Amino acid sequence: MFASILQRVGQAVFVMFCMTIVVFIGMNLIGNPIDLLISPNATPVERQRLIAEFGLDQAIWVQYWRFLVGLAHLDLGVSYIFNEPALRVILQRFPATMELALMATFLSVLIGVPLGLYAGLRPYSPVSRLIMTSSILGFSLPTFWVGMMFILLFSVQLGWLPSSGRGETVTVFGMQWSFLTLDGLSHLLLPALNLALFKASLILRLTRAGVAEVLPQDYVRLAHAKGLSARRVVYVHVLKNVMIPVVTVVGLEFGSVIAFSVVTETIFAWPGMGKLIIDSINNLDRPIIVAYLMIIVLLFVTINLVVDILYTVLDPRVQFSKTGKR
Amino acid sequence: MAFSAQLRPEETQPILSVSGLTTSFKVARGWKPVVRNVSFDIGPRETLAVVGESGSGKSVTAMSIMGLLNPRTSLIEGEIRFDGTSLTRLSDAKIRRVRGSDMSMIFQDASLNPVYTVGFQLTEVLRLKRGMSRSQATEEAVTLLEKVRIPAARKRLGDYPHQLSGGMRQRVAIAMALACKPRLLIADEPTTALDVTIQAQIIELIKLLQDEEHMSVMFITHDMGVVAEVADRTAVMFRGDLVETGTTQEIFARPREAYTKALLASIPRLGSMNGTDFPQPFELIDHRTGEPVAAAATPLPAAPAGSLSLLDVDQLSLRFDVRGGYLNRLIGRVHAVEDVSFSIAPGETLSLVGESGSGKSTTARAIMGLSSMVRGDIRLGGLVAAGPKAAPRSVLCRKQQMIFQDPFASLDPRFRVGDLLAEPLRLHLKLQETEIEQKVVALLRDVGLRPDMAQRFPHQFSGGQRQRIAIARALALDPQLVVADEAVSALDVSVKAQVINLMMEIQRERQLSYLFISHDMAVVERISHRVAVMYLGRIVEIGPRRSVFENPSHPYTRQLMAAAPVPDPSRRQLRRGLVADEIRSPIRPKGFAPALTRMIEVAPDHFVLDLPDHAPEFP
Amino acid sequence: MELDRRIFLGGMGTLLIPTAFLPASPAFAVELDGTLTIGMSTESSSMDPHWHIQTANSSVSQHIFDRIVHLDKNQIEVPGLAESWQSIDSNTWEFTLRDGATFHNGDPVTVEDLIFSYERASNVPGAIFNLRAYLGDKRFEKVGDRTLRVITEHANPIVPRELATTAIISKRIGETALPEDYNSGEACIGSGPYKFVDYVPGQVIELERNEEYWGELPDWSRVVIRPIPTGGSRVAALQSGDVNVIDTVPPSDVEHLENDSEIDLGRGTANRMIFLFFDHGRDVSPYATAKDGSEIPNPFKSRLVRDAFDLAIDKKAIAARILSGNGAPAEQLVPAGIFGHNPDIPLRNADTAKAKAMLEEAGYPDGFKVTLHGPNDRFIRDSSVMQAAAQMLARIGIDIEVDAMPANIFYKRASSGGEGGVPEFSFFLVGYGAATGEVSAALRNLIHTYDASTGFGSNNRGRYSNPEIDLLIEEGMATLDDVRREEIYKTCCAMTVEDVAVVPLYYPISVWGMQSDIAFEGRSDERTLAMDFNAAG
Amino acid sequence: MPVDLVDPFANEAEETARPMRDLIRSYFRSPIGTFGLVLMVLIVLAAVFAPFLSFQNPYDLLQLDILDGQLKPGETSAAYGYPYMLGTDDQGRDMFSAILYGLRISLGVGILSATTAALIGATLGLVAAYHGGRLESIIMRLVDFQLSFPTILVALMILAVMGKGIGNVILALVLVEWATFARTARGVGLVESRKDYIEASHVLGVPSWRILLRHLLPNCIPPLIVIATVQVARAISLEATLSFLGVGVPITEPSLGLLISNGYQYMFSGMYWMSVFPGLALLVTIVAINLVGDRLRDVLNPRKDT
Repeated sequence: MFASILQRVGQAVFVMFCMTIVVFIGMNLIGNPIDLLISPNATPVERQRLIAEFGLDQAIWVQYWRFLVGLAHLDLGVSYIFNEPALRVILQRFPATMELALMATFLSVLIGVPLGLYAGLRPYSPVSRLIMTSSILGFSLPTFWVGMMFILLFSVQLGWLPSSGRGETVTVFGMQWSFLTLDGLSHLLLPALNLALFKASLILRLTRAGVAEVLPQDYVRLAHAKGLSARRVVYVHVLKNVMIPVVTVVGLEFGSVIAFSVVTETIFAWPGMGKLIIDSINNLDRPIIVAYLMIIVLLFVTINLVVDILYTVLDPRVQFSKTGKR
Repeated sequence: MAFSAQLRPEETQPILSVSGLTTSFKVARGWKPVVRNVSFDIGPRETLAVVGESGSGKSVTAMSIMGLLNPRTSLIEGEIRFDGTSLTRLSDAKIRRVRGSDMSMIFQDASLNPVYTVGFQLTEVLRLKRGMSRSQATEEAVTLLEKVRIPAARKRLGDYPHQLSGGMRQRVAIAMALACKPRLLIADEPTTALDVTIQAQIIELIKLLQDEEHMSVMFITHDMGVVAEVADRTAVMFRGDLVETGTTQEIFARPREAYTKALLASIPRLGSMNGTDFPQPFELIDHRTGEPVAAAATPLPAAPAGSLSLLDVDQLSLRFDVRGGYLNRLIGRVHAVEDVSFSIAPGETLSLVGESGSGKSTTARAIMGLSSMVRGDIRLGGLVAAGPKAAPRSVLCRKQQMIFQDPFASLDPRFRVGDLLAEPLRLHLKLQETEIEQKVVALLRDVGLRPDMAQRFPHQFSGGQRQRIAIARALALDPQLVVADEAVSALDVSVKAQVINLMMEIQRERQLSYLFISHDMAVVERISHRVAVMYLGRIVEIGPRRSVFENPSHPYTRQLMAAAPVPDPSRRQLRRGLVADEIRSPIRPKGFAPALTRMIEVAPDHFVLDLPDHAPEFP
Repeated sequence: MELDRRIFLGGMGTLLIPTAFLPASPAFAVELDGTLTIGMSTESSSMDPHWHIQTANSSVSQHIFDRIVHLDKNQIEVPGLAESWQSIDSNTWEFTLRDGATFHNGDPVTVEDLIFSYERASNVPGAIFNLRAYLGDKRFEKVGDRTLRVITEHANPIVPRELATTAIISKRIGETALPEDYNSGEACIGSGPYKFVDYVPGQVIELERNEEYWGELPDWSRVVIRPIPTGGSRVAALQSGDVNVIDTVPPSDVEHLENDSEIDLGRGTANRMIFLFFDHGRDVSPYATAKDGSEIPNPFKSRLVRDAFDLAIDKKAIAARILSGNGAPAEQLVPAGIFGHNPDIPLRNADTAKAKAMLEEAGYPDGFKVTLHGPNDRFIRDSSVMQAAAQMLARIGIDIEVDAMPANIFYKRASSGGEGGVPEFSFFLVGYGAATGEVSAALRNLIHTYDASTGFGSNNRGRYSNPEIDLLIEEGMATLDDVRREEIYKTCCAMTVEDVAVVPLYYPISVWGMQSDIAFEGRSDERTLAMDFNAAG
Repeated sequence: MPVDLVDPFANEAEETARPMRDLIRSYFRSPIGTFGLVLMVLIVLAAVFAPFLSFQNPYDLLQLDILDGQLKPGETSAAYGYPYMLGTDDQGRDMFSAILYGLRISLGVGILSATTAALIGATLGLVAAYHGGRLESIIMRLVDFQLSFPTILVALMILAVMGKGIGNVILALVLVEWATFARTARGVGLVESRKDYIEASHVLGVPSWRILLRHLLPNCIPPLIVIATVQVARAISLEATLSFLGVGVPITEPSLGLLISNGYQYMFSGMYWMSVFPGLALLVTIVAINLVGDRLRDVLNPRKDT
């Protein structure tokens, strides 16, 4: 256990390292923020002065070294756009994204598991077929397109739900949360649903596959042979075996939910990290991009770690160290 | 058991009576019957063995009785009465009430739910079926586990299935089955997955419990030996039909049906070779006519004496690291093979016999260069066969070949049989296509297959046929040594016998040498010139078959022979008490220095391992 | 209002796509002294008024911070914190501070505050879009406690305009404040008509009316500014009454919002021009080749070719079709109303045939090949505009390819992507707008020959160079007499058009949408100010 | 020696590697699967023959006329007089033609990237499974790392760094997809290479490369095919998303995704056709492919893994 935690952290550091390098090189290939943001009336001299001020005139490795030094003091640089430490800028938007991702995950489980269970237990019923086919649909619909349609239908056409923004928020632990207010919730619903759709069908299929796999197992036959009631067999003996992989996947997918919030946030103008990163890419706001990536890496590594631990907790068969690589 | 064998079914009315049972499965079009019109009774405290080869429908019968088949895909006709009440007419809920309480079932591989503790699964039954409180249930669970002779029962409650050995799991399953004091226990191949010694223990356990609990047992198996051990009466099934029923004695002594005769004829009987020196094919009987199959059952000649050996294995040792714990460091080693030496003469068959974990297969793989060797050297007619200085494959493969256990896995499903056989020829012999074709045809003939079968794919063949194909492929480059790793274990008895005969036939014709790996003493007795018994990676006893079988000198060898079920009801021997001991694992701590092997010659060429100072390693 | 709904059966069920909408919920009636909620297309990136002087930031800071001089909706100077000003000599200006102007914390606004603000404004560390361009050439002196003297290096007629860009902050607070203190509100203390209440990045900015304001009090006691970048969402928010006002109404929505009885639109032609720029500089231009791709001398050196291009492009069609009213066809550097605009320059009608003839005359009977570069996320419908232009040029036999790229990539290449750090493109779409409402900025930075040392032609990415115009521009910039100066500038404009230095396409028209009970006339500086909106009735 | 007739297996067939015919037959047993396949074929044909099916080359500027811009479906062209059955975009580009051409690009990108990724991934995966040892652990580390990052993000980063363009999009897609193939290939590869027939061929002295190519690979194909189909769909969807976010293909070669996002700005003003029709085209395409993939999964590998 301890071993693989170390290993993970090592991995994470390595990954961050590679990524920062890539980003640095890439960013400076693309362009520099000065040309983008400078006043149209600024003189070339002024332009040069600024470039120098940002150290953008130095060789890329020099800039990188500077960055590393800053990193050593936990300083990821100041955003070119927001005039604030990159880390702070991101963390300000962190709760919003988290809230969205969590809600989405919650919804996807809420939708996926029961349907999957049903489809798995009654594989031949027409309802199950319908469920499975529509799950393919849920698979196929590109998130952004669904988002557009949601807005069109629910906000513009029916006017039931707001189409953008986060609505009223309440501050808890110094963070803004919108799911605590009705208005906020109504703002949260569409984006969350939009984000949840894909995962829901994933979980649905996973659950069904799991059920299909577990049902014929000997221990299920035994459970029947023991004369247990059908519902107990399903909800005690089958369900737990099915849920182990599902939980794992849900955990692992959480990362990708956060990532896909990039799309959803752009469409629903949800003030989270995802939208921030898109804007920052467009503005070449390097400190933000780098910081964002580092945070993401950290996030994912922790997620994977947690999931693994969870996995060992759930499934007695695996010891942690074994699951180290997956 | 003696007395229960006497009381006749008619005297008391049967617990279970099956009449005209026909079970069909749904197929593409309509229903395909897999059990046809089967009728039998089981009296109180009686043991009925239902015996048959795979596909005979014996398990389906059991499932039908328990009502465990999915009604959507299966159809049950006929009458199943349990203690007078008809099960076929009961509602699902009612059946569930009967299940587990009045009749319960154990399966081949003790099928416990991997994610719940033994305790949970045991107490679950007690709580739900016998309405006990948690504490009561726990207590009862302990007593049950003790009843099935599980040491330190209370501690086991917290264990998960994977933490127990196969034998222990099966015991737990039995305990579970006994939880509600059933009157009928259906045991579906309960020992098939287990090693002989364990199998013996489980069989004993079941017999014992039957006496204690006064229950009837329906014992489903493919192993005539087991049948002879346990059954009062026997029902023989073949391809869905009940061929023959009768008391076990009758069946064994005076089989009426051709199939039964054929079956019995093909069973290797331990000790049947006493007094002979050399391997001898089975006298087989055609299952339709009941007439002997025309085949030379004459014993094989001795290996040409004094000729220098073909294969020399000298001080072979193989170890695998076991890692784990923090920073998963090396915490120990599996001493899979420990200081093993033997040699095989041309035309000779040496059998490596032992139970799982004894290292016999590993040895074989090492000889074929399939696993990296740690120490010792292997020479094949002057060539170094394994290790860093080994001769190139292309050379070795023309001298030594191998037959694998699973005929389903050992043939590439995407190749036509012809190509499978031709591949080695094309690769290693400079031959014309025509020559290759001729050779393929010849090979097929040699193993008793029709030449036109070359066009088929493996999946179009039966297990036995595939094993023949595997043999043919092994012979393609006509090697001097063929290593047969459990080559017949996966096959049904009748087929097994035929394949064994085939192998002997080939040996006779080609002066082959076999290294025959098996866990089945009886088979080994049939086929070998010499035998080596392996345990925990060591050879504990090696010598001429006759000498080893007629006076087994190592305690383990004796244990093995004692454990091997004897397919002869009249020779049911009484066994020693039920110590629930398991085969020890060959995992040793990191620094472990194994003792040097000292072999004592107890008879000419008959050696026994002598390790007084390492008693703990052995029973 | 009549609805024309069309049922459309989509793959996933029935979708209703309207051509006109009912507002989702009845719009809240706005009342005097109520709250005004504004949906803004771009978010202010900081509350620090001297940080990145982009429209969004200026809009917000204008509420909280006064300038010494204010520009009205037509970019005309009106008194701000200074009640009056005049030029003493060609290089010296004096501003007289008004009495009674106080900061939100009660401190009076003093000359020290002004000087401090100007010094800070050009020296905010890390501020890329800073005010150095406007303040760099000035020294500030206190002469008497209500008088500020500004000394410029060269004669500079537009000092008031240039100072109008800079927000005035309190010295006492500003000296110690850190950038984040402005976002937290601590240091966000000005003398403007509104006070800082709350700022949640990406979500909301809340302001309350400064009842002690020296000027006329705005109608709204509270102002809430919400960034809603997606055009559709912004419109939806307006219609559903979530917000009372939105800026930059997407062109595609203009039409149906006009039909919406509950929504009014306000327009203002922006002091900004979107145009096509040629590569005047190089003898061989990389993206202008013969149709077979072989190298040819830079065709844009020929005035005829440039003229042909200008004539071929139907600016009216683009303005009407592509921008659907969000742009006015442009004929010169600045729209009417801006100082220096030359009303005598006509807007020519496109004439494909004539253009083709000119091209032939110029020696390109069957045209040539050129790539039109431009940003795809900077101006309204920019990539559509480029395609449309390309379409029209294709008609005169130009083999044209459109390459639109994200602004972040475009601008670097456009200004220094070529060999030796020169501008890369041969023919490209850019825009220019100056905060000082005078054509001088455009002339100085766009038309004047590029000169790194003096800073002339800083935006002259086409490297256009015409010595006569250069001289005129420099003269104009030193002329204090407005009438004379305007004459000079008008000539400059005429000359650039005559020489077809650029192909002016359109002046963006910023369109605001508001609930019909709010009154507003548009502004030409694209800013959205609560002060400009009035509660009707 | 007689053929052993006493053989209960004799008339049972095994699951693995059924001859092609059975596969095909069992595929068409599912109406939905069949429907999907037909649909897919039609779409592919439509894309291939776009130039013949569409009466306008939407990218030949001379054929466009902005006076025809923003026409409703069914309205007729002022300039040319033929009706635009799906309306036009702001450039006066016939949506129907644009969709057909967009389909080409979407499909092209999808298929190209998926196949490339499949080749790279499968090879690495199999090699890892077959070779084992350090090489395996290196490859799989890489895969784990890659998979621990959501595709969209990686693609976004790559494109942010390399700029847009079809080539880069494909590259990005390959980079995010190869790992999936590698993992699957290795999974299957491990299962297969543990089977005796691989060892058997070792014993027969079959050279490693031959074992890898002739024995291992063919037996690992089916699940890979399934993944491949699904990945094509995912690639298309991802490409659309990227284009929508503005980092995808350039406007000169608008894929369906780009058409959608171009039309998006008109959608709220009721000019739904510019966005909805490409959207539907995209949707139908992806659904069709997924239906096929789903069916293939059922047919090819019994053990269902989503």
